[in-house]
Amino acid sequence: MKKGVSIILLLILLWGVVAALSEMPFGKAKLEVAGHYTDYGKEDTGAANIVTSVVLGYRGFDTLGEVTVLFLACIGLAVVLSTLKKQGCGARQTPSLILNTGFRFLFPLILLFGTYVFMHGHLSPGGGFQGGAVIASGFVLMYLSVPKIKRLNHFVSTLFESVGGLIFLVIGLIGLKLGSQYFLNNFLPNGEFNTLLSAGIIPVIYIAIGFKVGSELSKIIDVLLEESE
Amino acid sequence: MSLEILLAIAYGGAFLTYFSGKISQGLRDGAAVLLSLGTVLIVSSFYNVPAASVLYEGFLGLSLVLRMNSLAWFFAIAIVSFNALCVIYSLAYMKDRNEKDYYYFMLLLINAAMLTIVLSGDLVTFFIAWEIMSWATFLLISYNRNGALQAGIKYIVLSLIGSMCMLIGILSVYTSFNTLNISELSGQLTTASAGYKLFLLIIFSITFGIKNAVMPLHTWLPDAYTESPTPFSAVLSGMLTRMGVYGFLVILFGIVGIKSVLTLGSGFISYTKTMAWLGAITIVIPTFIAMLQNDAKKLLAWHGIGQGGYMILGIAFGTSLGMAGGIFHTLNHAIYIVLLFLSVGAVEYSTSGIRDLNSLGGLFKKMPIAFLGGFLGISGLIGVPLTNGFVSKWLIYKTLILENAPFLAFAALLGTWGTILSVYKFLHNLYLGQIPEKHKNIKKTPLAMQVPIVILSFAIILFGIMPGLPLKVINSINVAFGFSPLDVNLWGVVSEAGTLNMLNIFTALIVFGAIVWGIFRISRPATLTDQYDNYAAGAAIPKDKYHYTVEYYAPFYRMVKPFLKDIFDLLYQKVARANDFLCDNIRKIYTGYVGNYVMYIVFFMAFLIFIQLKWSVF
Amino acid sequence: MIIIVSVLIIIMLAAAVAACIFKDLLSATIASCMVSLIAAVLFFFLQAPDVAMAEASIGAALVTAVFVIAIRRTRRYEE
Amino acid sequence: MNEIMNLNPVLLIAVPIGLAMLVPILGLMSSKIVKWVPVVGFLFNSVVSLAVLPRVLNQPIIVKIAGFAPPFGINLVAGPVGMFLAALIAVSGFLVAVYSLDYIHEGAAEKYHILFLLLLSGATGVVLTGDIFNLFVFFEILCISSYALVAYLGNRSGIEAAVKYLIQGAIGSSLLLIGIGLLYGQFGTLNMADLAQNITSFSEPSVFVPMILMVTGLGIEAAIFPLNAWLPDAHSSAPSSISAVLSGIAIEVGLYAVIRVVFTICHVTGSFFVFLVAIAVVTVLIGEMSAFGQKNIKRMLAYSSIGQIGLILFAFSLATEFGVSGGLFQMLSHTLGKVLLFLSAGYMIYRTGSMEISSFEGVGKKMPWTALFFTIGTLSIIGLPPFAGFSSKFLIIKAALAKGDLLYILLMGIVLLGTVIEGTYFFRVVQVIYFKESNNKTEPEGPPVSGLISMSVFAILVVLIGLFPNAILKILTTAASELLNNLEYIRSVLG
Repeated sequence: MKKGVSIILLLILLWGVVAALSEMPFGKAKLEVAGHYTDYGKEDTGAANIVTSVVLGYRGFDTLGEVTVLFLACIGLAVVLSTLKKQGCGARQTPSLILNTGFRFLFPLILLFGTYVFMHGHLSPGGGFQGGAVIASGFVLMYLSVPKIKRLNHFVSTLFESVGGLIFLVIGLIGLKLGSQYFLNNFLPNGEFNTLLSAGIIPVIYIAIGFKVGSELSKIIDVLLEESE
Repeated sequence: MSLEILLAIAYGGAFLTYFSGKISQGLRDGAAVLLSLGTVLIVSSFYNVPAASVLYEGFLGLSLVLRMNSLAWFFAIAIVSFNALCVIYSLAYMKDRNEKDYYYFMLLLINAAMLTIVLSGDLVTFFIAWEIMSWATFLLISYNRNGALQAGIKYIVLSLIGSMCMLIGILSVYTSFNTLNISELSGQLTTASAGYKLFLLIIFSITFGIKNAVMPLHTWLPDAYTESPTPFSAVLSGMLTRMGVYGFLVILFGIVGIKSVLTLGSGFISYTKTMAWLGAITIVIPTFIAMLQNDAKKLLAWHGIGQGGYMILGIAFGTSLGMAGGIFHTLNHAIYIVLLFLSVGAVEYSTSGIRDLNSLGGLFKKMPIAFLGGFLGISGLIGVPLTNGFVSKWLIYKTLILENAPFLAFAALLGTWGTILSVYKFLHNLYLGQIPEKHKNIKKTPLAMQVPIVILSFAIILFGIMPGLPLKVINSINVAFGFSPLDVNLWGVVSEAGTLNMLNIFTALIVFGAIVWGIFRISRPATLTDQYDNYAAGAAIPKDKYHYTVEYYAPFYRMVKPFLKDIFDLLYQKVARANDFLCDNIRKIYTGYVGNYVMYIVFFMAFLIFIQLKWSVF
Repeated sequence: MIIIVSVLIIIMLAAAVAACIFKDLLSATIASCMVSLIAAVLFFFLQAPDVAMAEASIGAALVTAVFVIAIRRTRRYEE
Repeated sequence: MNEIMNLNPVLLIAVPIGLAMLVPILGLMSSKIVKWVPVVGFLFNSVVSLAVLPRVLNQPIIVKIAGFAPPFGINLVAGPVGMFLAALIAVSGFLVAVYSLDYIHEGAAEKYHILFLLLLSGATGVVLTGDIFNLFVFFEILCISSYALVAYLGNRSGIEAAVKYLIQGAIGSSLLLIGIGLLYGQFGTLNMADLAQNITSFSEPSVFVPMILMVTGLGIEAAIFPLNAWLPDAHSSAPSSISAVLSGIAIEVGLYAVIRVVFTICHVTGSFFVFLVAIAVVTVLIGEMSAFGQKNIKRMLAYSSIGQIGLILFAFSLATEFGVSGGLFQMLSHTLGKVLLFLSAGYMIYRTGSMEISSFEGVGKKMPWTALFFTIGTLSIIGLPPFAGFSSKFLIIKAALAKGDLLYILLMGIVLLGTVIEGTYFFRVVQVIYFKESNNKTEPEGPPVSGLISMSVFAILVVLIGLFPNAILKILTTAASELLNNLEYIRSVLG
């Protein structure tokens, strides 16, 4: 009975979504804003990667919000977990030699790759979020493969996390003061197109975000693991 | 002296009293008395001085206006005088109670709010003051704890229903006529359709009917009167309840206009007829219920309801005689009911809180002043000639006769008979007969209690012999409402239905009294016998049980009790229980199971999407 | 090209269904990891490398890790 | 002063977020200063928003983030509605932050302050933004921080409530996102004004379905009737200061978003409003009736918030200028009143150690001020003069009657019946507080100074606004015309 009703309700929803989608202009150049981004993105922001020009240029404010959401998730998780009673769980298997050795070899490379991704966010696919996530996945690997868990340095991770966010904001606020009174305004010169030092504030912000996201995501894993010790 | 200053003193006085109580008790008592006497003086200085002023320009786009005219003055002077008497009385009565700062604060706040109601020149001010009065009254009814809590809730629920109705009424007037000024409205409403007028009248009648305890809406009153501190019961019964009458006067005569009211409907369906009959029912049933009561205050409370019926009956016909009767009865009722409450309060004070009629008696010698109050009070309540109640009842009866309403007149008469029976029980069980052993050494009545009782007793006689004093003012109210003036002199009224001249009656009664007195002188003097000096077949008499104030009217009780259930109260209790049940079950839609909640969400969307895609309703 | 994409989509759907059906939560997690991974590949095919990168690192790696840790703290099998 | 008036409204969002991010660093240095950060942040916000508010009444300030013109970049629209709500959020946030100084003394206080800052900056973002996706982002900030804060006390019921809230909130967010996605796919723009310009008729399935998805998603946070099941649990398990903010601000921000979608973006007309009115009336009744039998004070207040939200929605759904300004006024008075109630209940609960109403016997004597503040809040929420709630209820009823339709008059009668029920249970609590003696003769102990200050400011505001509603009314009338007249909105944003 209950299942039947649910299925009917979901089918109605599906009907609605299909009805809405049926009038959607797929593959037509009706998307005015997107067209503007592809046409003028380079001039407006100086970033070679158009996705980046949208993420940090046109919609930088959203990115600030998303960074905050991540920050929030990390804090919220810590709040919830810090109040829960610690409970034991299954014994930890010692990681195999292969995993351990592989980790030693891969870990610096992963970090390096992550750094590359967020440093070149304005030039090639990727950016602060992706780079940070890659770095964090390196830390996940570390947790998996090191026999005795090394704890993340609380001080350093907090510092990265906060300073990363603050740099983003302060750059935004500097834009408000300098130039033409716009928050997150690109007050640095765009430089030569398609080089590392171009696109004004974008690489700076991406570096900050990269550090922030990397440390935050690692911290989430760390907090989760800490509680399960 | 402007009206704003008067209100500032009234409201400021309440706060001042409260804060001075934090400094010293004596200061607070002094402040309360002086401020309430001060307001009496100020209000009395407005006699025949019409005034109007704008209190607040542009409150939500409206002007809050105050005005003083004869109607307002009449009610205002009554309010502040009774308040002052009750404050003086409280000095002694409330002496040993806690939280007196709070008590005086609320008492004066309610007084100020009532004053604002009668002074308000527009309906918003009226409503605001009405609401302040309602919640402050609630807070003071609850003062006695225990049973008072239930009474308070009952009061505030009905009060809230009333004020919501009034709010709808007021705002519908506002949206239709774009003004809420009473004097401006009076001209405009004549053009409105009959249905609209009826709607307005009904919705306002609910409000004022609740406040004036007209029969099906009376249920809050007995509990509230009984459970409040007695001086406040006096205020409550004296003028606060009669704000309902004031409201009726304003809406019937001030706003809608009596000419249009009289045209609404015909026969029994007509508005005025219905109102009059409700008034008659309100007279008869509560008066007989009152007879069954053994709690002195509850007995008075039921009479409070019953007497309200006379006022409604008086004003329902919209003749100048009836108006005069209704308004005058409002004042008279206030005088004697306040007096009665105060004398019950004196008994209560002396016997440390006993007001059960079965266990009192014979207090006449111990508390002569209280007896005087009680005696004159019930005389007024019955309407004995030479007391004020007689005059107003006479006016109302005359109105009924002139209007050719024999059944209503009979109902009113029936009410009077019931009143006689029940208040005699009241007087007898408190003051007459023999005094029970345990009350032999009771506290004396303090001076602060005696003074108000004496003043009010005097007023009963004064207005009984010289009804022209208040009737003059009432006459000017009549004129202001557009009625033909009555021919009033100091001793009475001359009207087409006959002349009332209290001087003649006074003389006749004096002569008659002299004869009766003479006969009593000649006959053998009565001898007093001790309560226990009687033959009981040698058995020991249980002292408290064998007392002839116990079970007064017992055979009569058995006869009428089955017919005199307060069915409305039972009905309301049922409604309240049903509401409790419903509320408890409504809450169960929040099952606590998150799957259901998600289902609600999906259902909401699916419903909307379905009806739109299927039928395009939006 | 279209064949590869179709096969990937079929595998992805199968993995998604499996993630719902499995009573063993660990297997379900791995299945959902597979969904993310294939989604990442598909994004790449759809010329969205940025999204693909994010999906791969977050969806496939980090979320899976979080789930696995969470399962370790609770029960492995659904009732 | 002029300096402040010309400050950019984006600071209202950026500064609290920045402070929140600063908190961990400050926490490393000293744990004492952390609790002052929200106070400073919202003091700044209050000053700025109140100073900017008069300026936006004539002409809304359009803030272009990063200097890109509206349809392309993100913009904030600091119009009368947005600034009014932002000011409300800032002022209440400031006072609640002051209250929290001493109230929050256990648990991870540092994280509490971060979450509190972010909760309210998310709320500010929602009310100020002019971009639908940006709204979603800030909405997420608001929601996620409230999930965490509900679980803050760490007891079982708190965690359970938070999980329930999380599940429903997450569903809401995804629905919102789907709705936004559908609209974006349809019209290729995310700017609210641009969307409003492109949408010609809301009843087409292609607009209607996304609208319903968005309204449902936002409605979950706004606690509209069938979507509000998370609310009683969540609001009663959070710390009282958070319950205050959630009840007083978060749900109203959700309702604002619903209204923005309905009025400005989709420009709904006609019979859909009848549906909304009906839903509102049901919300009022369900909320008030559920609150009626409650023994737990916080649950009672939470249910009463549902009723109040119903009343606000009722006012908005009248879709007239009177109605909308009445609804905004009701938002104001509900925020002030409900926050005051939760804050005073917070210390009563703390001192008596129980959330049961019956345990408050004798509180009136032991904590006279707190009890007084509670009573003032009660009277205002019920809508009795001379408190703030009266003016708003007055305006709403006036608006409903001005509709001149019997249906609306009847529905309003039902709403007023809800008010009577509300009055009954609130007055019962007042009686328990004042007129029942407790057996427990402990020494009277009031709240600390910080709590007293913040509560008394709320109480004073309630009384002042009740006495002088006109100053507010002027702002609200402009705000109402902004909400109702979406052509004006489009013009002022897109130029």
